[in-house]
Amino acid sequence: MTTVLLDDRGLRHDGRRVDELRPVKIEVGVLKNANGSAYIEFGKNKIIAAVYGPKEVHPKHMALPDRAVLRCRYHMSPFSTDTRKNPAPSRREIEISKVIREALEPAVLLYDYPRTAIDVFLEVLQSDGGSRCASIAASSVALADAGINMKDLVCACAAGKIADQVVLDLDDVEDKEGSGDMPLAMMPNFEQVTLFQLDGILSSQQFKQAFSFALDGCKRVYQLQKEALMKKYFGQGEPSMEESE
Amino acid sequence: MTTVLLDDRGLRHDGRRVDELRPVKIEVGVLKNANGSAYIEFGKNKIIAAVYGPKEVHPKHMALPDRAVLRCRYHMSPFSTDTRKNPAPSRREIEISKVIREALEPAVLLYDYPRTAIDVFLEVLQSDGGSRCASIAASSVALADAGINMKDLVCACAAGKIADQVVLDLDDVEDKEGSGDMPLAMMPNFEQVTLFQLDGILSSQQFKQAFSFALDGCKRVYQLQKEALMKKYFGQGEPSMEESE
Amino acid sequence: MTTVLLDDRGLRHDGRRVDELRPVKIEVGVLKNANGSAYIEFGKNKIIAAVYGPKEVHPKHMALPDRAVLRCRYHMSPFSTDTRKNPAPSRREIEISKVIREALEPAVLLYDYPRTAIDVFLEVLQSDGGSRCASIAASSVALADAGINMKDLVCACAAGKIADQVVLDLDDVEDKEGSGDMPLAMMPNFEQVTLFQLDGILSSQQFKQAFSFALDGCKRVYQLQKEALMKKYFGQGEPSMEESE
Amino acid sequence: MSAVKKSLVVEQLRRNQMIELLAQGKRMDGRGLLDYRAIKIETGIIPKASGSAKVTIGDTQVIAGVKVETGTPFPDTPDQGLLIVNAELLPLSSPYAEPGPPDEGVIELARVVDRGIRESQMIDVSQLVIKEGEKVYAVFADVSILNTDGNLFDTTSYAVVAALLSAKYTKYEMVDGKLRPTEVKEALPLRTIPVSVTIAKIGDSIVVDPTDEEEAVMDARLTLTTDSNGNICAGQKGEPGTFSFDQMLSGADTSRMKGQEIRNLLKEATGYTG
Amino acid sequence: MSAVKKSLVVEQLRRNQMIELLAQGKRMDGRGLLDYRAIKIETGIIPKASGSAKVTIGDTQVIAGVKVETGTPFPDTPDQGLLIVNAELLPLSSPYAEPGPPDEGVIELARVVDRGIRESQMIDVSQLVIKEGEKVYAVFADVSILNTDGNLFDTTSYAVVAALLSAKYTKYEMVDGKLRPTEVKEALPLRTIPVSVTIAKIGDSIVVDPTDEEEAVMDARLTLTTDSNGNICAGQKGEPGTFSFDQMLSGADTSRMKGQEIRNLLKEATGYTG
Amino acid sequence: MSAVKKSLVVEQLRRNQMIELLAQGKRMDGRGLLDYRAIKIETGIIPKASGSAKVTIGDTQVIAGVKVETGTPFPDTPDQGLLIVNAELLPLSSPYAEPGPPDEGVIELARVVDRGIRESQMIDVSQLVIKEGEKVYAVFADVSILNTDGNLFDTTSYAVVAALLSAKYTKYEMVDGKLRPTEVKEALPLRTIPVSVTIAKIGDSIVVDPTDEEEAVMDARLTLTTDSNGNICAGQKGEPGTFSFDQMLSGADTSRMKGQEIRNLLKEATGYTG
Repeated sequence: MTTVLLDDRGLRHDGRRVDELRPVKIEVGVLKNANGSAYIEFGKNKIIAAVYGPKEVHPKHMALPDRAVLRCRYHMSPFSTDTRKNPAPSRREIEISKVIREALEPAVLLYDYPRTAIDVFLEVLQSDGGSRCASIAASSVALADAGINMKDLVCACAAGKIADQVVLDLDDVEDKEGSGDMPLAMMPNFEQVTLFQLDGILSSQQFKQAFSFALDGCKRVYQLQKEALMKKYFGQGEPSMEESE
Repeated sequence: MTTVLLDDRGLRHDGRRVDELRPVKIEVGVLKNANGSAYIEFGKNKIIAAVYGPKEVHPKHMALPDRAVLRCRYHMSPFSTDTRKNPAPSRREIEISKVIREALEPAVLLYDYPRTAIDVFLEVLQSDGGSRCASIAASSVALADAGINMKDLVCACAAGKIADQVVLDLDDVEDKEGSGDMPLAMMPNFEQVTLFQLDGILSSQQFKQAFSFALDGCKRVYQLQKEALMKKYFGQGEPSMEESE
Repeated sequence: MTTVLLDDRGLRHDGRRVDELRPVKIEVGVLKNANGSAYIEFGKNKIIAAVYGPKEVHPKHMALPDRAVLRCRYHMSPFSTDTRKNPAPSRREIEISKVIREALEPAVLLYDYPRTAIDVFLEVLQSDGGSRCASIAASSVALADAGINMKDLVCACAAGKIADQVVLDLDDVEDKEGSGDMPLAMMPNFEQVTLFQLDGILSSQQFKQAFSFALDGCKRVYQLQKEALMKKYFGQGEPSMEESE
Repeated sequence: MSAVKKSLVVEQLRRNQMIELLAQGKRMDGRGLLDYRAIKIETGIIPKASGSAKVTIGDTQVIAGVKVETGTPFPDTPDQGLLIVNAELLPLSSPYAEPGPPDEGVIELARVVDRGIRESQMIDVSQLVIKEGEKVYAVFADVSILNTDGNLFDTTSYAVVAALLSAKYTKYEMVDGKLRPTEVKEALPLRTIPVSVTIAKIGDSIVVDPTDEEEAVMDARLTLTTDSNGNICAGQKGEPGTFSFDQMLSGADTSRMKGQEIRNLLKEATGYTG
Repeated sequence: MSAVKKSLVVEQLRRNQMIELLAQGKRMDGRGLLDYRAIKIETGIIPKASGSAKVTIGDTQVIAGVKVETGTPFPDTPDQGLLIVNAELLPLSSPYAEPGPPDEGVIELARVVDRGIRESQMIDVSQLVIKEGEKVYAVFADVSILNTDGNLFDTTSYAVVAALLSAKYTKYEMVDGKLRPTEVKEALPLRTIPVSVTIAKIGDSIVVDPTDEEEAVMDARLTLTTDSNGNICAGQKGEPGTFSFDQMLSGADTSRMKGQEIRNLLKEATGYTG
Repeated sequence: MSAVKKSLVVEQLRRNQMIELLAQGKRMDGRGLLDYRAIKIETGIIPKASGSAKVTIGDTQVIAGVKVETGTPFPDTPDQGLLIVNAELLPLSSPYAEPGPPDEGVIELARVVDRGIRESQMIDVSQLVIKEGEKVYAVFADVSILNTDGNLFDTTSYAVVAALLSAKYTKYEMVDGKLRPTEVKEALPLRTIPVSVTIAKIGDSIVVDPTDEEEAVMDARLTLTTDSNGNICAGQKGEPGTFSFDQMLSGADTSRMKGQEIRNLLKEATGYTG
């Protein structure tokens, strides 16, 4: 039984058009103890981001004299995946923690907080395709919620390839049965790429198209990030984590 | 082949009455290098307790300015169980180490030894039901042997349930085939419970009875602890570890 | 299919006589970053030794006030063995690291370098019988290349037993199918044994003969070590790591 | 596992203040001594899991997810399915939680929650056998602790129980010696609802459902679990303080009484009527 | 993973000096911005391995060894052989490398090299099956890094690719349900030659094949892998700097161009003509 | 692994004093240079184990327990049972022992004891096969070190040997491809009694059975194991000192001589007459 990834009307297995984002929901300030936090649903992804800091560094010799140390931990709950995941961090989680940190770092004004640490913790409660992009989007909002100085939000979205067609924002099914995934993060007001990864074969033309799709997706995520922050700080409505369906 | 846990005469599989303790033997001062030590045989349990301290704390920041840190390690030798036990500490051993430490701590005058550590090491050479109670009894004697100030000895004994009957001091067979085990430790001169755990279904009435049985067992163990210390410090006889059978 | 370890002409499975060494090749200074390095081919063994130091000790409390700390790590690349080796250090590698360190230590003038560390790293790229002896020979040359003061080179060679006959320098086949292996290291100008191990049953007579064979092998390895150092410091020829076959 | 960092002097002052207040039957947050904070139970929040629940008690937030997979039975219980309870104190839950393997406090927590469920015989593991001695169902209950404000033992326990009560799992069949999933989804074979009740002793007072602030100064902790029939089926005393004999026995009464109230909340939230 | 220890002031001075030079199109070692250092590829240096290669780029030295063993396929890909890439930064490679399990930098390195090979579909894993669902070939590519002077990503990648191109493995057959080695030795079923090209951004300049000194001051790193047809098949941006959109797109052109040159070196060194 | 913490000055003074005394043929505790302390061997002290022994040499106390279980043979030795020797320096044994995985000293200890037994061919592992290539007996010899006062190598070795000499294990049979225990209990198939003898070099003197105090200042250690026929079957030099050629050869004579004495003690204690 194979999934029809793209039907004759140009629609994807979940009814989306090639350049359409999955439903995204962002809530700000969902955890009491953290200095800042955000909850994101990005398709079936359900992810919490929490920020602690700026705070003292332990052990002390890890502190930097002129700026803050940004640390990041991306972790999946054992129940987040189709088959139970071992709770110990996998090599994949370690790599993703690293690239997320490097994606956020250009936007954070680390020199405003010398000799401190800023910790970004990500917990994937339910995973779907694109969890690293969703994590970056949530982290960025959580950093803002923690009042950390930033020169821009970092927004993120992947493009990919299914049925030899470049599309926006792969879900789990498309990631698995498709033939390419290209997560991208950027600072929208500086037009700078802060995360880029690619798996899968793209021709020169497809690469350019995927790049353009991903930038476009990033911009839409950016709007949603801003709206979530506005709602918390200027709007109404209580944060909750209920299933959006 | 099922064991008859309680026969028509009210006797248990090893011939004991419901409120009867297994044979207990305690020897004080069995290890040369330790500051205090004790060896206990409690049924088929064979356990050595050793105390090192009060001593310097490493690393230093773990020290407490106003009192000693009490540390405890309960460990089973690989040959102590029916099937060989992996020598790495199991989650069970980590939990038991914690509850034994918390059972001993109320009796130890930690404020007499600021900025130091007191280590209690327990090695189960052969295990039987009730090894944590036997360990507490031995630890308490070893602490006394090390000359550590205490406001009371801590004595310990379990009650349990077999064949829907509350009984004292389960052995391995009864623990496995019975339906409840309730280890208890207390300070006899203060009538305070310092350890309590329960596995298995007890009615309100059974709970009270088990509690009363366990207290009674504790008091008998307390007598044996005192006798062992008397023998070492005021009596005669050389410590040995030979099989008592 | 069993290998004929010793044929009627007294020749071994690879054509060597009982007292014959495998081909040995030593090159000095093969790594750019290390303070000293050497590459050895000893039969099919291919081993790199690198020396870093004298250098600061971390953590500081591990430093010795009056002399250097010598540290040693013997490690096998996963592709070095017939079946892929797990890259994590095995108990065998930990023991060999220890005996190699103890074999080198008597020759190094550690008191010339108080409060420092000298690290010897060994990487077995391809393993054959006698890798610890080859490692010692290479380490000793790498220490000299690093300019570390030594009172002698340490040379090493094993004797062993095949087909009830004492022979020099077992290779992998002989180590596996033979019945005894006795690695030996010594300081040739002091006639002192610095490493000795023995596996396998030797009669009193065989033990003496093996000992004498091994000493003789050591002396030949010593010549090769000296030649390699001479070539680097007084001769010509560029270091390379090509297969010598 | 405490989210309130202990400072010697401050701790002592706070403790004295609290003991004084408790002697008057009052708590810092206005609750009665035997009152729980608001308990919120939501199920089905992780659709990928066989069962899931988020439980909030005050500001303590916990998510439990249950996965039912297939596995090999233990050699000494070839006719029983497996239950594995695991908890993780996520570093995002408090400024004092650290990444890394669970420490002794979290190990104790997971084991106490596990025993409450196991010893109550909540799950009829004999019904979780596909082929005796070879293949059984393995019920993994994993807990992610999201925010800590005291009483992790009860919060975690209720989350696991609610996730189990609401779980549906895929049945497998053996075909030619190989496991094959079927279309059938079933509820777990359940027999009772174990409910833990945790009391803390602070000075001479006994309170239920301690906050982080109360745990920071408490002398001792007692968790007792009762089943639907009011039997006590698991217990654990913790922390280096003591309980008098009377406190132990009246603790048992408290656990039965409060347990029944909370059992009703669990039934309501999960729709479980068994 | 850098062999140049960073000192705040020195780092800043060196960085300024380097940026100035690069603005004039020059590098510290005299290379052009898009020139690689000398690349040396030797194969067959570990006869005990199924395939092996030593690759030297400047002073960076890496050995890859390939072992082809038999194993069990993953449950979700019963019809595919296995590829496992592992790298170790040996403590002898630099004064800053430490013994112990790989850190995040080495894990990233191994995973990026792995993806370059996997995603290019270099190895036809469907041909590495002995018995579907039961026994397949497992291709282990292990890398020992001997000396570091920058650009470990490319050096490691070329070493693994060259080792795979030159590998011969023993065929097994199933006899009465048991695996038995045969006398046949075969090359791996290969389809393309993936080549990674790594560029570094330093200030506003882009260079390929950064040295350790350049990596110590670079803002960001981009590794793009192309296949024999010039398609891009894997990519990874690293380090906490950024690339402009144009830099990304022209990076793709660079990787195609330089990739083709290096692919020819790999063919020459291994004799692979496929 | 030493129970005497080394202080630079004190160590030097003690060493000088000891060397002086040894030059007169005397030791701190009055023994002759080639005398062992009192050796006490007790067997059967852990009835749950297949075999067990407690050995005391001076104040060094060690317990060895042997468990004979069933397992899978190594692929390259399908016709041999398994022997696994493991030692743990318990933290209760000395103020300097730390909990945690064994350090290099304890690993060396366990491996040297293992080799003494393995290389002497004490156990005829070819008789420990239940079904070739599938099921064999696995002999686990675990050692818990209870108190240290030097010469752990010999104490541990004698404890393992005595436990093996006195062990009885349950025979298994294969019924319908499954293992089933029988009622039969048998002694292990033994062929010889390996005995290790450890000598220490202090200054120019050679002593056997060093105490902790002597080990703290010794230059080098040599352990040689002989079998019942007086052959040398295993050896290990340790510590960063050296032995002269003559010392090595006369060490071999010492090990044969003392080994025979101790072999008689082992026979007496275990009743083994083979």
